[in-house]
Amino acid sequence: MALDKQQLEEMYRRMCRIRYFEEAVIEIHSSGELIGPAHPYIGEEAVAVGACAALRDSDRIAGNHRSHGHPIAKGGDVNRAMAEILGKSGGYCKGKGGSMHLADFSIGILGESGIVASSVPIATGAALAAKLSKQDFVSLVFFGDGASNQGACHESMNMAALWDLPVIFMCENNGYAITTSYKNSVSVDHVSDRASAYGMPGVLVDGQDAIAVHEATSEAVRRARAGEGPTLIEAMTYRYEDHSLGLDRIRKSEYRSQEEVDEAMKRDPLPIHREAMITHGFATEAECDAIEAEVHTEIDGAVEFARNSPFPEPGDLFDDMWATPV
Amino acid sequence: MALDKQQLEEMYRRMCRIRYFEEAVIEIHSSGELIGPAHPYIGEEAVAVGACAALRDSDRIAGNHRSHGHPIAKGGDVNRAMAEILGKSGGYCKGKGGSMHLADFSIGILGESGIVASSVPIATGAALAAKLSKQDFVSLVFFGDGASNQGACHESMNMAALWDLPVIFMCENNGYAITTSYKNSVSVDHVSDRASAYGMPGVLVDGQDAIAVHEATSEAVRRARAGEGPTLIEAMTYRYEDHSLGLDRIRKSEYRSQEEVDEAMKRDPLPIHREAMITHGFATEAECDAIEAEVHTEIDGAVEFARNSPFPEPGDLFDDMWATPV
Amino acid sequence: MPTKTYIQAIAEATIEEMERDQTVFTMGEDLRQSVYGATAGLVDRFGEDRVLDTPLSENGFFGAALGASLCGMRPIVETVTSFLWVGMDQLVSQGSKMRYMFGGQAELPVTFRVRMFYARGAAAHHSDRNYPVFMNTPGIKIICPSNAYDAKGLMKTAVRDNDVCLLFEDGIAISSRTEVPDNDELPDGELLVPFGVARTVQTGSDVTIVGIAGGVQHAIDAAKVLAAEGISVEVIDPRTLVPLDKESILKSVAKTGRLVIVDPAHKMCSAASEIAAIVAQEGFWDLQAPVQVVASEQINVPYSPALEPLIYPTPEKVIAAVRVVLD
Amino acid sequence: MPTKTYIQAIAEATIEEMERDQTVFTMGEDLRQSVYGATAGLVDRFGEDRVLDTPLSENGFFGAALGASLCGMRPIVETVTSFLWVGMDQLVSQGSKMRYMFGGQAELPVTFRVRMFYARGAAAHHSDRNYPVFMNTPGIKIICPSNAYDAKGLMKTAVRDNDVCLLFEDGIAISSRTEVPDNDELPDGELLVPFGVARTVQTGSDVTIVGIAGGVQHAIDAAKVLAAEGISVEVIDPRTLVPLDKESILKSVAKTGRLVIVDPAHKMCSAASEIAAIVAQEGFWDLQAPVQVVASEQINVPYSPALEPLIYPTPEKVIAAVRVVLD
Ligand SMILES: Cc1ncc(C[n+]2csc(CCOP(=O)(O)OP(=O)(O)O)c2C)c(N)n1
Ligand SMILES: Cc1ncc(C[n+]2csc(CCOP(=O)(O)OP(=O)(O)O)c2C)c(N)n1
Ligand SMILES: [Mg+2]
Ligand SMILES: [Mg+2]
Repeated sequence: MALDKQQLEEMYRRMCRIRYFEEAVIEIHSSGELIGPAHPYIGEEAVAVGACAALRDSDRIAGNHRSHGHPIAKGGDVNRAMAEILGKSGGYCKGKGGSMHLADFSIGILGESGIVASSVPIATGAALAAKLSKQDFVSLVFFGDGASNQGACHESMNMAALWDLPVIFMCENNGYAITTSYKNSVSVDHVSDRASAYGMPGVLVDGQDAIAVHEATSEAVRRARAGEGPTLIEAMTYRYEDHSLGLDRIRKSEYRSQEEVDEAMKRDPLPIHREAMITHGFATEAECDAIEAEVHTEIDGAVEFARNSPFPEPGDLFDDMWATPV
Repeated sequence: MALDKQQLEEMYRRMCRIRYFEEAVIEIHSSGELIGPAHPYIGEEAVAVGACAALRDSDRIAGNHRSHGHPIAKGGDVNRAMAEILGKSGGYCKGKGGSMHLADFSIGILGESGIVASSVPIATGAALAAKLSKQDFVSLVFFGDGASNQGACHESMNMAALWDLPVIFMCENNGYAITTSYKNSVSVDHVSDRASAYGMPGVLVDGQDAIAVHEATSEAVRRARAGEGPTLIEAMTYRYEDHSLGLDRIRKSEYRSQEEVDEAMKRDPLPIHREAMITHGFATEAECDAIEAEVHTEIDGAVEFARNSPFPEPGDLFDDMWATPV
Repeated sequence: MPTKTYIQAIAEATIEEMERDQTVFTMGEDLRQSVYGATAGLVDRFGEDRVLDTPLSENGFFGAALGASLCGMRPIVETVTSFLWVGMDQLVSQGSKMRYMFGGQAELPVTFRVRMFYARGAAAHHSDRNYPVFMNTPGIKIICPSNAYDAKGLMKTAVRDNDVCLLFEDGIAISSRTEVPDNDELPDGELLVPFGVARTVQTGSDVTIVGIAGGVQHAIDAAKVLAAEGISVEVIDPRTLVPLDKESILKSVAKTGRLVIVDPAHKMCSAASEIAAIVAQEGFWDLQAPVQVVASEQINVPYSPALEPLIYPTPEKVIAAVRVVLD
Repeated sequence: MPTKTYIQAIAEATIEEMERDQTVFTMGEDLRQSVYGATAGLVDRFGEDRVLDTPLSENGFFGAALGASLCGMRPIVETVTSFLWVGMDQLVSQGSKMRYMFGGQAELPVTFRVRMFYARGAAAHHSDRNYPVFMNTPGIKIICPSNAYDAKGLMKTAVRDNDVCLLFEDGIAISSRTEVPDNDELPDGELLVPFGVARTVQTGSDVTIVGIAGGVQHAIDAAKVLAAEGISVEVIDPRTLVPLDKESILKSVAKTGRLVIVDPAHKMCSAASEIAAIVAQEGFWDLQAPVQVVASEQINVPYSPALEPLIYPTPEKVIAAVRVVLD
């Protein structure tokens, strides 16, 4: 295994961080403290964490509306993330972005984006910058199975392949775009089958297995850094919760059967990773328990931080609009 | 051969019609009578004619900025086409559309379109109408190698494949988008290679051979009518003239070598078709000459018709803007 | 008369038009599960062929709707203001231009139902109020119902219209209720509201307030407060922006001499700007005071509940504007 | 002082900025062959890496330019007004919003050079004058040079600005010549024109004409004719629409009491409408006559040379409007 104990534990820590963070968000939402939409990443943690474990701080990522897992996986600060979701001044975007727009440029998080597929060209452009300026970073973009049908993906993949850009297209195939099965929206069996249309490798990976995702991403990152161009990875995963908090109209069982959900939940990425670590002797039960406990404390702290952070002032309203004001 | 004498001759007639029509347009342009852009189809006649020979009047086509060949191939009236190009009231669009927007809805010509790739979704929608209303027509859209990189193509092909729509995607690969070689804009060897990304057949055909194009299109039309869904055809062809009349800045030899042009011009679709007819005993030299002479007269007539057609009146300006005026 | 919510009114209009005309069908994302609430039960009633769930491809399926409309179908497309940007090329280059460009050959009976989310913490990517953009691109009819009655009546008119219609469903009005007659209460057996005819919500003599979409309710609320002070407000709801019933606005200004316009869009080049410009040109001699525009601040929509409400028009801002014109 | 064409000015600005700053590069369609005339010789001078020919994918490469700008590059993107619709999502959803949405973290130093073809028989698909659309979507700076001097100076400012700039290159002005100093004639060694500062093209006392882009020349031509009749016209060119120097306009109206605005965009929700609305609000008491807007007819652009010229502003229309306000 390419990963050592410390890395595997850090991956587990980040997966737990995402899981508990999302659980906290759901709780906060149900209390009415959070009004806007928020899209839980629960069930998909291994994708973001496996992918980001293959990246450096200087590498860039961009994401989408299902937006809490990616930045946390990249090493984002849960305090500032939670504060942002509550619209507080201590948040990543000073409360201006909210759940769908977390960003931390200082560690390469170029931002989550609410318009489906709209960050795919952005990430491609980041890779273009790396190439043109000969900076040694790669760029990775998370997008869904639904997003893969947008023209923006086609255009980006074609450009990236033409120009051998150091970008990884990471499709999180969780089976659905809101209520629409990917089988009814993608005209081939797999999104990764489309890679051949661009002349880049297409890799299908078990998105519930962080180690497998890490491995696939590492190879893509190696290619990218070596100037060999982009890779399309499709990680098969599953969303455990409803599409979005606040979209009560869509109960999960109406467009996907309870059996399907139950079946999918048997392959929970957290226990899978935990067991892999223990089985291969990288960590003990106690060490895993300790991580979980630590992260619980951390997330409690994040909620407290967020709650204590003040709302932005009316006087802040016009700030951050322009580099040189109009 | 699936085609009979009458069909083959009609194909030749239409190819000549396009060729001479374009020659007349070039002449008119050089005289200063025509100010707007116009994109000659010379060298590519076999594509439109081969394709349209496989269609019925009730079938729909849509096209692009290289816009005179498609409607003429579908059976359009050269008088009204030429009048349109001169901005006259007797034109197809009463002078409101001009060169890039010829249309004749009465024989299924849903219009040429100046925004590259923008008629691909339109043609897909026509096919959707056929399916939903159980009307027995198919839809065929002409687009270039450059256009194939637009997201609109990706989205349309995916929808068409998902829904088994009766549409034929006819890519006219003439090697260039203005000055950009398709090798520098399409990241795989062939546009038709991308068909597999949608689960539809991808067919590569010699676009200088009208009979070959007819054959490929006929099979695609058969599939479409049988409810078997769309087909992507890539016809390899070559543009003999500059990209556009009026774009004097781009002389053909600056982005493509004279040798390449000369080589390509050896496979002129008109003599290829003429010889095929004669070789296979479908027509005599004299018959072919007669067709050519007839069409020359026809085009002279079209120029005269267009010149004699009055310009629209200022009072016509606001007509045709709304179905129910605002 | 029964009261109905705006969204119920839209749903009723959809069902009635689909029943009346077999060529009407709906397409969009997640319609079968009625994600945005207006298409519940449609698939059971009309079958999957008439309730199409599309892939996430706005440019593609907007264009497909336009193409289908050229061939005899009458699509109703559901989408959201912010997703119009994605499908902008088909909307503008094809939807707004084909008819004229082809010398009148193209009929384009497509209705885009465009949910306009704002003021609910959806942040900058999901809070666009972009109808003014389409006012500058001739060829599209723009419908902005402020209440359930108009929503139903205008929607039915839109579906029968042969031009491309964008019907903006105001997100803050969407659950509001108004009286909407059942068909059997109506002399013609159905509710149709014509385009280009403003509604005078209330008559008054001191000042005219023109409200657009959700702005109408702010106008009404402001008028109530002002009435208590003896200020008589005339409230006008243009209902459609293209066509725009400028005569009704000019007539009202001729009477009151004062004009406030309430528009949830961003202020620059808003519908309010256009109306102000029209009155500055054609109603100038009637004006006794500067026109006042109450529109959204010229910045993106912030997420925070502490900031977002500050950018939109409110009854308080409308009242303040009225005080300026009466000063 | 040497005279240069508008397009030469753009080319000079491009070369100077690329020489000055290694992070500046150009991207777009067919730049290496200079299809639109402003990028001739660039590839020989700067190499293929800094003069990127893109595939036909406006949404994709607009977004790529934005993404590159987030990582330290300063792209200059060449395109055409009508192709902005295709890349609209990246422009609006990302370009205009990222900075605010991310609480100021994003720097977006991208300049879009947008050729605005019109009045040359290019028909509806290639004749858009769509800057007003972007005035309604806050977050983008909008630059409308009317002449070569401003084109060069504003373009250089745009390349150095850290906000997304759309520079509209007016198609009817593109071959016009004006005096543009060479750098060695300038005290600072280069020509920079600031944003948000209108130019008073000529002073006058009877009427103010605000011209936008190609409309400035119509204003000047009209003013000449009117001068012969003893009518003194002040001509103002805002040069940038975002930021808009409304103070200069209001000051001029305070002096003349009369305002005509000339805008090649479609009239509804045009830049002219916005300026008219501003003056109706903030300059009302100075106005001695109705504002007059001379903009394009609210229809699509017809192809025919017999029709197309009828829809745009002309000096004659401007003169007629001046007569109305002086009546
Ligand atoms: C352009 C656009 N269209 C529609 C939406 C509404 N929407 C938000 S998320 C979503 C589904 C996205 O599906 P997918 O890409 O598979 O991501 P997932 O939610 O499954 O993670 C839709 C349709 C949107 N935000 N943007
Ligand atoms: C969206 C868009 N971008 C750019 C252009 C400018 N343009 C006109 S034709 C053309 C090249 C098209 O190439 P291709 O699709 O291969 O067709 P061809 O001209 O070779 O027939 C370009 C870039 C346009 N009309 N529309
Ligand atoms: Mg999904
Ligand atoms: Mg080509």
